[in-house]
Amino acid sequence: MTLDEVKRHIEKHLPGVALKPVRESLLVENPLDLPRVVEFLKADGVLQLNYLSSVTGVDYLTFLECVYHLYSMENKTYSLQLRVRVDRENPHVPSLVPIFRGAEFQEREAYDMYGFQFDGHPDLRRILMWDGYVGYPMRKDYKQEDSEVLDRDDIEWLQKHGVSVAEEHIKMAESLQTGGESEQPESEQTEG
Amino acid sequence: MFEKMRVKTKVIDSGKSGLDTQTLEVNVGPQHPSTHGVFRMTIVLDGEVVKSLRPVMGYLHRNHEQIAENITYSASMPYTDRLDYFNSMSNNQAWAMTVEQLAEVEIPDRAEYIRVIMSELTRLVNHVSVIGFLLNDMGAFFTPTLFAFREREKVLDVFEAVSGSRMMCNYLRFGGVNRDLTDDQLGQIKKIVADFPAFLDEFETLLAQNEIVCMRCQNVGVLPAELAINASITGPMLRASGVNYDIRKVDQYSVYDRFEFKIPLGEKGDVYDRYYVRMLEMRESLKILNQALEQIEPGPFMAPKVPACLKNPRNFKPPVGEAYGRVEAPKGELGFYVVSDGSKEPWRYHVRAPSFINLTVLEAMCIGYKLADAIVILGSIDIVLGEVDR
Amino acid sequence: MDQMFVNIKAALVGLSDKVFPDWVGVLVSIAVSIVAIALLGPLIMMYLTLIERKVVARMQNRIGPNRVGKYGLLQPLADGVKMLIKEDIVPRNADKVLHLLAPILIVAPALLVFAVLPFGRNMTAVDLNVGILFFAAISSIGTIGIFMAAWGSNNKFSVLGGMRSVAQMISYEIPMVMSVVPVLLAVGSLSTNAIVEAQADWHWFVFTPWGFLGCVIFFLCGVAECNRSPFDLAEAESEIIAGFHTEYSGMKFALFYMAEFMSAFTISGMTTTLFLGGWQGPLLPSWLWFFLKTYGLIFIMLWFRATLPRLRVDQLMALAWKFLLPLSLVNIVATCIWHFLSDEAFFTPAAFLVPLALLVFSYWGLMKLNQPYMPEKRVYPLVD
Amino acid sequence: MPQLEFLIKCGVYGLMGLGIIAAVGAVLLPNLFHAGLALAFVLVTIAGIFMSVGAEFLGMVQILLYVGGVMTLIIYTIMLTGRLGAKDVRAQNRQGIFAAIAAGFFVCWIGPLILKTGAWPQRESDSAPPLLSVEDLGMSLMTEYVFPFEVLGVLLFAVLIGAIVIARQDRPS
Repeated sequence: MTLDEVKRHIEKHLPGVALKPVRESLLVENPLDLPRVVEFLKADGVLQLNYLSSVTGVDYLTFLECVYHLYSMENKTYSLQLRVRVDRENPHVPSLVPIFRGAEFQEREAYDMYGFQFDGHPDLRRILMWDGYVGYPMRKDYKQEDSEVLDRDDIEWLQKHGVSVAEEHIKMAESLQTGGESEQPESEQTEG
Repeated sequence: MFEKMRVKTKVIDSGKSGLDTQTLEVNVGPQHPSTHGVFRMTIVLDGEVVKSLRPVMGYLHRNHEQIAENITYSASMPYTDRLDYFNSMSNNQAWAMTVEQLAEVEIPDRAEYIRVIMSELTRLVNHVSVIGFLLNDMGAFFTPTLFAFREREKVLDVFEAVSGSRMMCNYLRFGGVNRDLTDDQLGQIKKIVADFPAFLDEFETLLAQNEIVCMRCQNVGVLPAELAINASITGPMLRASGVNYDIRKVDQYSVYDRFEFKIPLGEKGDVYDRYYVRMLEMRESLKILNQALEQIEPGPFMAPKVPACLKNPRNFKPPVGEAYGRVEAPKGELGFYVVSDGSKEPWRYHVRAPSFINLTVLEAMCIGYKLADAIVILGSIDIVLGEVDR
Repeated sequence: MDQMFVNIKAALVGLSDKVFPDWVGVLVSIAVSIVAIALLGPLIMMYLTLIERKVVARMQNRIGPNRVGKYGLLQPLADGVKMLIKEDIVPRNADKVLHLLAPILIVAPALLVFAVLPFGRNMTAVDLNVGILFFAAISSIGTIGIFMAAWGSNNKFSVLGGMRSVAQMISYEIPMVMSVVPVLLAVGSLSTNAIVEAQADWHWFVFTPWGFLGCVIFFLCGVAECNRSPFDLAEAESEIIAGFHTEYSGMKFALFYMAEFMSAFTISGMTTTLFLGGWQGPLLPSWLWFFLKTYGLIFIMLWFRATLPRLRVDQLMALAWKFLLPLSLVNIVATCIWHFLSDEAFFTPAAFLVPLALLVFSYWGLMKLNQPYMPEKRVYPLVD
Repeated sequence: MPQLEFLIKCGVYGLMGLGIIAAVGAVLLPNLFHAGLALAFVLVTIAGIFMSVGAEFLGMVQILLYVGGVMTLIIYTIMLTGRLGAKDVRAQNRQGIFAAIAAGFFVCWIGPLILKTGAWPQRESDSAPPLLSVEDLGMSLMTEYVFPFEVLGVLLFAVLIGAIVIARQDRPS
């Protein structure tokens, strides 16, 4: 079955679902349709795409994309790549965990790295970064907060060894130290 | 005074079984001898029985994916070694395959054979060590591990000879391999392959029918096939649950279609099946190795017709597009998803790590078993934290 | 040769008698015994660690320690020095008193038991007429020490280990004592010396059916009592890190090791005394025979350690209560039958065969009743 | 040898003193775990006193039985009162008055008996055979005191069955 045939097959059985071929994959135009499509593909007698291999996000600067790789364990010849596109500011995607448990950790990772909000995920927490971490490190506009900042310990060490440190570095170190501690719980509420 | 006492009795009677039992929350890890690295399980115990288990990871997280997005394609190759640091060769293979798919590079036969030989040797190394570690988790005092490591060392010697490094091989290149195998090295591999069955027999006699091993492993940590499929479990763990899915057979990537080999399937999906399926997989790997060593012919080990983009690896710019390449790594499906924007660095680089996703079912397998079983079940999943945390 | 050590002691006492009043002689005699045991215990422990490391290393295709001294013979000294100069860490929330007392309370009983071990002819430090009872009673005190260590560390792994250890020790204590009863029935005395004397002329109890079974049960329970593999659940490294001694370091940690190795020695020594004829044996000096037999048993313990995985808690308990305990009770009956059939002679066919039949039958019956786990034979299909 | 007698006497009185201190500790220590250990220590000192008057068998049995017993007691106190991971298991002496009254009655009953007994030691000399050998003990258990012995046996048997029944109820179905 070619990609076009698959597209027609899905659209025949699921009226109202808009699909668009992108490269070798199908883009589900409305993210809310995703669980219906995946459920259909899983149960479908021909395709039987019952194995969700990979879930991941991509940041295209203007929008975020979630990419799903589906394979079949019964009918080994088929595979399908699905994708959904969401707004960067409000990246809500329905979770696939009720259909595929294998999505659990991968969706958590995508949330952790890109900030996707998977609605319906039973336990959407950060998985690789620590609790209370602010920001999504894999987004292209992510700035490492300390890439140009000296640590307080570094400054102390430098001063002890007779190196003069600019006033702004000391200030930044101070603000980082205190700001990080006081802001953390607040920002977690708004972000998480 | 009596008021208080009555309240106290009431509390004691409130449990379901008539007894008020305390639960104990234990953090197994991140510093623990049996979590195979810095991995943590938050286990709630009732006596010794696991009531709930929450895997906590990320202690070894170095944002491998972001690092790769900021360096060239070929510079990622040594980083992939560090994913599953037991199996650098198959990690290399997955990454090389993905990029070759993206840039549409043809690989000469000899290079494919070398890759297959290397990744099957890797499988041997991984499976013997994991069985050794499993026994360690069960409480054997390092004897099986050291027996396994004796064989592992021989294979690592080969790796050292061909790539210069025992574990972080960085041997494969886009379009082929770094260096050709000499006849000496082929002979060395042939000797290992010829000696390995005897070792496997010995290992099996020592373990397979050992009463304590069987008591600890059989019917412990059962993973039903439906759950395994649903939770995207791959590799020996999936096959131990009786699901016939091996990417070497399904995708027939590389030159795997030229070899005669079978896929062993488990019966119940318990720890014992996961152990024994690995034993049988090693025997199948030996079959592949024997055939590959017979079929390998002299020839170029790098693609002769190099596409323009591959001429200078440092300036390697694949065409705009994306690719998802996957191989049957010893731990399961290792996939790389790469999106190229035509520049030197990948726009998106994602690793689908088998150890990471296989951990999904850890809690489901452990609940109701004892603490000691949870450790053994974790050992039977076969995780490497370099890959889980990336 | 045989009485070498006894003569040395007599000479020392004689020396003091010449100089001091006679009551000092009694004190000197006591002091000599105490010093001998207090030195012997740690010495045995130190070299047991070396033996263990060497033997296990050989079983694992390794060489073992060979850098300090010839064949690594000075390794224990180096280890000792290392332990002494290590930092002693006490967790902040630990119960300091218990944390400090526990290692002492564990080592003391292990050393005390040496007092009733007959190391050779006339070489028992204290020939108590309740020697066996002394052994059983004192070795059970160690449990308190273990639980103190577990509780005092204020660590959940330690508490788990302590709980396991107490449950295990209390369970294995019973079949252990029960498996000694046949020997007491046969000898009619609780004194360790009398038990060895009764096994003169190759009349080792291990050659009788009940003695053999008792020996196996006693030794297994002993291995469990001193927390050694495959019954080392209390300090199961892969599960609960180091169990009750997780939070110990330096010399305190070494004391736990000392206790473990010394009780491994006493268990082997007691098995030798009770069933293997103690110091009885031809040609060689008696004390050499004792050490030979004891180290033979210790070798078996090391062999266990190098080859067997650990049992699980429930399996461990099932073994003690459902199997060893009933079997040791039947063993007492078998001994009574042996006693009445044998008519003072050690070997008579009837006295040999009837208890043997009883024991084999009850073993078979217990296996039937318990239905112990039998390895399942599995078929693994090879598919394309 | 009077000097040795004196030394032994010192030792025994020291043992008694320690025993009394530990007994007071067992009652008064706020931490139940410490109290339990003090109790175990009391029992060991009592065993020591038994041994010093030649009743080795009794002393050993005392240790053998009570050490295990006290251990079980301690574990039960911890499991029933404290949390497993918590450091403190506080004693609550809510029934102090009743306990004091009961102890008073006990002292009134046993005090005269103690006063009636002569000075220590009762034994003539070290060389004399023990007052009661293990054989005698066994014999009297099997003849004179066979009825109480059997009753105890039946009682323990009942306790065992009871324990099994309680443990069984835990399981579903």
